[in-house]
Amino acid sequence: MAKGKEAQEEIPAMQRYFDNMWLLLIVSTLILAISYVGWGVWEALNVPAK
Amino acid sequence: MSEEEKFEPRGTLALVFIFFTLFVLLYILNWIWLSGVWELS
Amino acid sequence: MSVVPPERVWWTEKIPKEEKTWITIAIIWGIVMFIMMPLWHVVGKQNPSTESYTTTPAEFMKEADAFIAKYKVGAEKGVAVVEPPVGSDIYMVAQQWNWYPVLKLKKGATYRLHLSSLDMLHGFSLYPMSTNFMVVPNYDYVITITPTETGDYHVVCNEFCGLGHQMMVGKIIVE
Amino acid sequence: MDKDFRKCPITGFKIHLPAETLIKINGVTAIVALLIGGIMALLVALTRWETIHLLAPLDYYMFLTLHGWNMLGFWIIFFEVAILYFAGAVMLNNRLAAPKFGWLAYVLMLAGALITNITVLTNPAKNAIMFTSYVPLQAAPLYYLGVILFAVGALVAVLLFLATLYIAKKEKTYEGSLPLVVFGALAAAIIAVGTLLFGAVALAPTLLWSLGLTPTWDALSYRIIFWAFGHASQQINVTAMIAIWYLLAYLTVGGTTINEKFSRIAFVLYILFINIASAHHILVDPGVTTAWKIWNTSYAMYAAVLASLMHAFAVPGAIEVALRKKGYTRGLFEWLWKAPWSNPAFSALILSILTFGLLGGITGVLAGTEQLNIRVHNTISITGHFHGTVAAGTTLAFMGITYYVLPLIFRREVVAKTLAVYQPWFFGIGISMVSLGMMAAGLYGIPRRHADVTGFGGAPFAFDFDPTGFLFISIMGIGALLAAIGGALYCLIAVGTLLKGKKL
Repeated sequence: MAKGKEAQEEIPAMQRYFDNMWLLLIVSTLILAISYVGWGVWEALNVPAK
Repeated sequence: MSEEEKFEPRGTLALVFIFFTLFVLLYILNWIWLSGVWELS
Repeated sequence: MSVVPPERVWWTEKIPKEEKTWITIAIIWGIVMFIMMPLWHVVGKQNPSTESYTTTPAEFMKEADAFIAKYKVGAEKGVAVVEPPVGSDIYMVAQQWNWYPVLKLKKGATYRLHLSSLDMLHGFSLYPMSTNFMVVPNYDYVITITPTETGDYHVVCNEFCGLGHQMMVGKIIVE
Repeated sequence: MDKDFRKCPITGFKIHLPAETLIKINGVTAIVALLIGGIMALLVALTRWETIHLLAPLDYYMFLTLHGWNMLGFWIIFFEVAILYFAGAVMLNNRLAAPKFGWLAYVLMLAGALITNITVLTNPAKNAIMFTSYVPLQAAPLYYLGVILFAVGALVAVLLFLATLYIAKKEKTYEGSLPLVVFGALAAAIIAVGTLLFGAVALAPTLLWSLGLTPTWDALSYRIIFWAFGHASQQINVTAMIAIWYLLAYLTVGGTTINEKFSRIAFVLYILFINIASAHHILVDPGVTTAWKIWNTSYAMYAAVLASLMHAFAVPGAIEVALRKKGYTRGLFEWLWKAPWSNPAFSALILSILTFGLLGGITGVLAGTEQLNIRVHNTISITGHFHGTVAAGTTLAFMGITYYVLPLIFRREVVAKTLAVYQPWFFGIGISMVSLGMMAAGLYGIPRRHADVTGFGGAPFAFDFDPTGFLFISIMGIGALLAAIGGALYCLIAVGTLLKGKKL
């Protein structure tokens, strides 16, 4: 479906990131692991004693 | 109306606005309901 | 088409004006909702407490029993009724399957309510206006409360805590 | 053409036969789980409907535990595995990377599902600890083993899907970027990897603990890690459902997203931010700070809500533009009135969008706001919220796609076409009443997971809830009956088609 002119056009960087499933997989899992699980469990384990 | 405008999703835009209005109303209503409980901090 | 690969370069496609309008509204709405939460901590009077301490069931029970012995004014249905002074630290203990003691509070007075469990997770749910907090064993959760209406209130357990879960009801009296 | 493939005469897709067999077996197992979970749903609903109050507490907790697992776990995830194989193999004219691993995944998941059901049914007093399985409640080791086997099986299936995408790119079965629907399925799979990993982190130690090998562990940390599995697994459902929305918009009216970039950005926002919203469950807990709560429950400043709002525009927009191009251009809504309502897949799609957005989506954002959560946490409102998202939204979307899977993959003509036209309406209206009834009842303080909200098992401080709450509970009960009819019709039509449908 590509038009003649577009065929030579370079693929934009963002599109290449979107097409990279391993990159998406790693970033997604890291955000969950750090922002939610890591930060949350760290706080739960550092509750002060009275 | 131009030929192109005929195929624009104007109906969908109207529908999502109705949805959005409901969303905002319920959001405000919930804060009002919250104000009725004991003071907590 | 959604079921075949898109054009070779799709990132540079222009987003039509209906979608732009919608996305702008959605972003603004997201920011408004985000700001509401910190804002309510400043202007609002109903915020979940974050004051909590580690404890143990034995330690918490000891503190609660001392509290009950000190301020006990009677008993209702076999459960101690406690009338603590205004502004003091008050305790409510959750265990399979009851809440104790019965608290007698003053309208408009502020108390520091200590919540913890001696066994499972429990859910503190105040009826009638549905105010809910989690009660977690080994954590002393301190919530600063100010009752705003007089009356008899009930505390239901709303986290499944074993087969007698449905029998777990406590009471708070506000005068 | 290779002997392992057939060409679909309708869509032109090259279908990998081992993949097709796996799609069929996972799909059929999903429907069996739906049937079992559905019977349990009816028993549970008739107990909560106080005018009937069918079951004694022990039976209620047993069926509630299994209703949760069979619906949220087994029905949805078996169906999603079928979708992943369809997206990765069929839609890319590709082979499934390693069908043997597909069978391994299936056997593990099936064994897990059976073990979980059997352990709870045979010893409910010990093992009916609910879907959440919160420590320090302790079940027998086999219960945790069942759950872990299921999760590991699902993880194998997801990795097989990723491997299948990898070989599709390597063997050049498609050019450039993935088709949007496959990209949506990929988003669901990516979300599933993190989810299932944390499922293992939460539940594997509980297995060791129930075997007596380790001491009990922190109830709060368990809650935090469990919800990285418990709620994030529902985000897999949301994302898979939206991929199915795009597929159904194409199959029913030929609709396609108005802008690829717009829809893909929305999927990537899901991939990045939707999972951290699991913090919605920890808003009224001790031990975590306001900053953690606000940042995570806002999905990083509502980025994932933005994504849902974008899809909520893109999918109906796709349908509208397609129908306008068919000539329904008068006014704002001619396309809507003249849409193919007699196609059950189309009505299921529209009902899915409406129920997910209006019932599940809005209430999810409300209940997930730090302060607003104080009023509804663990009340039956929360149950109402996820009966709007997953029981209504996801289930309706999966029901809709079934009407295409039956002829295209099972190659059978759908039986009882007239009944099929009404099926999504019965289910959709019924489950909406369930959802709305629960949400309203919860505002009166009626708790979820409670066997006796009228008598409290004779507790000394028993009291009466506001009767208005019970009015809404009755609406839930009537809705549950309607939804049960819709669900039973769906199972009947699907099974009837498999057994009696004309071969295509």
